[in-house]
Amino acid sequence: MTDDLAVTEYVVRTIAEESVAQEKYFGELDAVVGDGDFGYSLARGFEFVLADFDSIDRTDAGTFLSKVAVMITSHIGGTSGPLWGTAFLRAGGSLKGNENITGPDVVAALRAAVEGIKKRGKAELGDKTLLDALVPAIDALETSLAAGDDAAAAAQKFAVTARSAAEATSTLEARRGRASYTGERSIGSVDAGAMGIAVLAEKIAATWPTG
Amino acid sequence: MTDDLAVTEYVVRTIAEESVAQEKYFGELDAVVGDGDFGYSLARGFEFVLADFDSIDRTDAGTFLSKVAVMITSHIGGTSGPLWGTAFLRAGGSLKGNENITGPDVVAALRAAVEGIKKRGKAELGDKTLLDALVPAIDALETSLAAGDDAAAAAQKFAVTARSAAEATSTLEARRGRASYTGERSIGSVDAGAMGIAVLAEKIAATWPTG
Amino acid sequence: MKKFINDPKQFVPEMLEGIALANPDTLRYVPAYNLIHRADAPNHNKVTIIQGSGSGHEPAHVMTVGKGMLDGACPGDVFAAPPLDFITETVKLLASDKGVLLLVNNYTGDRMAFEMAEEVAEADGVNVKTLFIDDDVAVKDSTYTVGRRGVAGNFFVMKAVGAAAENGADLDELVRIGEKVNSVTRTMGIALTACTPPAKGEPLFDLGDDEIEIGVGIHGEPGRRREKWMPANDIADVLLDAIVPDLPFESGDRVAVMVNGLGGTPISELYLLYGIVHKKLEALGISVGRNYVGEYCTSLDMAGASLTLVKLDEEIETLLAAPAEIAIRVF
Amino acid sequence: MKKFINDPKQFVPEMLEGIALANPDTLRYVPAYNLIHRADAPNHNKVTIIQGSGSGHEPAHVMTVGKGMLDGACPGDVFAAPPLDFITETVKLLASDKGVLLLVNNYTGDRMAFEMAEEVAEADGVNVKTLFIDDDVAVKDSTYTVGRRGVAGNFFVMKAVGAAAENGADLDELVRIGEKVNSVTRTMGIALTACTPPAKGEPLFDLGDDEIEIGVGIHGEPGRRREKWMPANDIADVLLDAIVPDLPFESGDRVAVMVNGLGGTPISELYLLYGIVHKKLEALGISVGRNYVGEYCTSLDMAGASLTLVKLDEEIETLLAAPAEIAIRVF
Ligand SMILES: Nc1ncnc2c1ncn2[C@@H]1O[C@H](COP(=O)(O)OP(=O)(O)O)[C@@H](O)[C@H]1O
Ligand SMILES: Nc1ncnc2c1ncn2[C@@H]1O[C@H](COP(=O)(O)OP(=O)(O)O)[C@@H](O)[C@H]1O
Ligand SMILES: [Mg+2]
Ligand SMILES: [Mg+2]
Ligand SMILES: [Mg+2]
Ligand SMILES: [Mg+2]
Repeated sequence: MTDDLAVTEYVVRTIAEESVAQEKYFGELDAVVGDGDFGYSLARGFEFVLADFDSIDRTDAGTFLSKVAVMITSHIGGTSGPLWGTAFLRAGGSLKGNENITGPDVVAALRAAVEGIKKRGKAELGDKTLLDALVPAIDALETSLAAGDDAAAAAQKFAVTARSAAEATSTLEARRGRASYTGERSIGSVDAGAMGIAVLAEKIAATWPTG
Repeated sequence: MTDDLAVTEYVVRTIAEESVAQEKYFGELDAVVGDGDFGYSLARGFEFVLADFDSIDRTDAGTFLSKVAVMITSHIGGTSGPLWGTAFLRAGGSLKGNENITGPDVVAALRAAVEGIKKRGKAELGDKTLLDALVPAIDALETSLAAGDDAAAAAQKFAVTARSAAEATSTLEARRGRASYTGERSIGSVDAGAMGIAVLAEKIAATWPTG
Repeated sequence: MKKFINDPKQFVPEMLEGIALANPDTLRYVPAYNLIHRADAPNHNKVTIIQGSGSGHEPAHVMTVGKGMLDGACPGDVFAAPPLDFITETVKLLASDKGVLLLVNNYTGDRMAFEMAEEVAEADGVNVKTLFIDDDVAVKDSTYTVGRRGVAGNFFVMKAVGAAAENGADLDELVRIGEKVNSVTRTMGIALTACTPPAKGEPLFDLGDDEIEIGVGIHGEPGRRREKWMPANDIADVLLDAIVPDLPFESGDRVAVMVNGLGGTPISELYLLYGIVHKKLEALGISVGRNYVGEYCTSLDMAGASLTLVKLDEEIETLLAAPAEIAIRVF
Repeated sequence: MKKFINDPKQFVPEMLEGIALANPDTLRYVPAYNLIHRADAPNHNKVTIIQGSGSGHEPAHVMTVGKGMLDGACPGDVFAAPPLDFITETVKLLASDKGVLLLVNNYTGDRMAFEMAEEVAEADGVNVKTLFIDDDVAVKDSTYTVGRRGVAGNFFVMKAVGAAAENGADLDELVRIGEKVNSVTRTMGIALTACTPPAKGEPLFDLGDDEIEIGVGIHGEPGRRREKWMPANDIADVLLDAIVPDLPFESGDRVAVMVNGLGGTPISELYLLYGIVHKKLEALGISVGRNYVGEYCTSLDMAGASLTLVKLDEEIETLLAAPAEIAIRVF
């Protein structure tokens, strides 16, 4: 067991617990121009992750994430299953075998996740998806780490940027996902996935284990 | 054409026009513990009577009523079609060939109608049906005529009694018709058919042709 | 009121026209009497079977006209028994040499209209018999009351006599079969919402957001009692507790089960309810020989369902299993 | 929310169990993958046909499993594409030597899950092809957008490839047929009310008492625009004006017409709408070769309807007319 693994476990557990806790809110976000099941899908899927949490292979952080990815694709349906599963899988692949994860490694893993999501969902920045919160947040994380911030501070920057970027999605017209069917009517409300990223990031930052 | 016929025409036309005018109200009365179509049934049926009004056989008042009866049974469905049709048929039969209709003749015709309704509907007084307004109103009419009242005054007595008797049906439990399925829950609201009789009688009395 | 409708007064005729246009080879429509009948009726090798009743219960009965079921249906307006004329003219038009069987759900208006029509038809020399269906256990049955209502269980009577008529059974035999099926059929219904008759334009009664009506009829008449919403498991208990002891249905019995939607409840929920009922019956030692899940006899757009049990014997089961060709294939 | 339901999380499994209990001779249920499959699958003399999609569209697709239609359906939860595992395990279990055809309604989640599953299955050596259905004219189609949705028109693709597979057609032939049917199928839907997903417990969107949503999808996604309620005649115009010019359908064409209920609309209204559409098509010189009126692909309890036209040729018409045996008989 490494420190890296402990942090990874913390992040995954927090994402899972917060997804379950925010089921209703995430569902409401998705109901505005989507079909209202974003919260339900994440919550049901991450319940499985939590139920089996202790038995997940912990060889290293990368392996751990890859196993979580399989649990997600197996148990989360809808658009979120393949997207989030791909993201975890790519991040895990990027870190696999790495026993000494550095700040740039984390950034690289997150960028690998983004590439996976883009490829899987054929989405670009500005299409009003979770990418529009995730990508600027990763940029902020990178800048913060490069500036010498510690992990807790960097996580905080990530969260703050994710929140403002998620809120900014309300001005965008959806071009991917179910919300895109409503065309211009999607303008004026935030993207559920993007706001999901922000809420999860805030929880991660707020309860970051210090010491 | 006799005076009797003119009066009969007046009564039938008033019933028909008022039934059309009260469609919504009669429907609401029936919706409380019935199925809400009492107003619709009467209105649709009497629309046919009004449409063909001028071509109805006017040999005498009895014939006129019998023809109206056939129009009612042909065009009014539900419980009201057979009941009202039978009532008009029996009243017509009672008066047929009578060229000089007296007060007692009218009472006899109405009592014949009541017998028809009772037989057709297997209902008794107190079962919370239109009989509970009609029968006491006929009694009042008979008393009034016997006391020497003129037709307009007798019609007024009929209407007043029909109204109070109809209102009194709210204390009864329905034992016939659709309302009876609700058992005790029918107590507390008036019977739609009984109130229908009262409303029609009031209109007849209020616009009674004087002179 | 939001419906697919033009004018409430044209609701029934326009629906009937749609049925006729959708089934040009097999059905005929006579607008004057709201009549939908088999293109090949009357068929003098079989008894003619006619069912009336009000509209608003579709697919009952206009969409169950066809080989193996009804020869004709002449509904009244929404929830109103047909006027006498509709019935007498329908009988005249469709009467077969082997006679006419009239199937009537036991409601006051329907009873009266069909009894009058039977008299008229007999006077015209038609060999006609009338069979009243009264499967609804929600209503107390005594000589003091109007008796039980005919509800979704009418399907089984229609199906059985329809099949027997196709086999050439005579009128008396059809009456025997119909009465027998009716005597072993029991139904109980529950409404989750009120229905909205087109002519009224608003719900027939007020039902709270968390209330249900137990023992409801198929015309939106209020039922036995109002309760708070409860899970499907408990609803299944309410329905079975009313139905099972009534006949009674007993361990060892083989039954047909119908979970009938009242018009606004999706098929997913009906199958969910069916699964629960099936298992509860099994636990009682009652085996399901045939099942029917879907809409058979509705109350316009009412959300709700009824449960029907039919005690099977070989004769009934064979008749229920016989083929039939109707606009809606529900079995 | 008033539904026949116990626990929202058990809504889909309990419904699937009901289907299985109702069809013990013909269907099997595998709870781990929400899978309903033919009791005789895999049949190595025919290609296996599987359709996924979310739940909440019943009878699509779990109730259309059977001879002549699907070999299996493995839906996700309500309105959610099935997780990857469901599909890969279903393919493993049902794969035939002649291959597997996956039918997918064109939605992002479904596309992704089935594309991933196709990769996995191919890696396992299964001969698998995927066919995307996108019949919804309400959605603008361009490379810039996610493309049209698959809605009620999926029935015709399912039915045609189902019949062809039963006749022994190989996988490539099925893909050809499916693509052809999809290419001549157009659908447009209208919602009168929002639907209530069990897990949400309240309507998915607010629609005023006098408002309707035009161009709605089958997941309660808002549609093209919101308008005031209008008579059925005008609704028929809105639907036809969107569909007819799109293919286009032209005078002299012979079509199949489907008036599909979205779950909360009674069959009476659907036939009323059908009658209007039939006459308007006739007026355009378009003749109706086959018609389908009822519920084929729903949005839970949503009141509303969709209209589908399919341009017929002899090949398609023959395949549509072929027999099929499914839990719900809808054709
Ligand atoms: N093609 C895509 N690429 C990336 N993200 C997407 C895409 N489509 C949808 N999303 C994201 O997924 C979220 C919706 O997830 P979910 O509710 O599970 O999907 P569904 O539409 O299948 O119900 C959206 O808010 C958006 O952030
Ligand atoms: N058996 C009966 N005998 C006499 N009157 C009856 C009987 N049944 C019902 N009625 C009267 O008919 C009225 C309802 O008429 P209507 O709405 O046309 O009947 P339905 O119940 O068929 O909808 C009742 O309010 C009652 O006054
Ligand atoms: Mg969603
Ligand atoms: Mg009534
Ligand atoms: Mg009525
Ligand atoms: Mg979804």
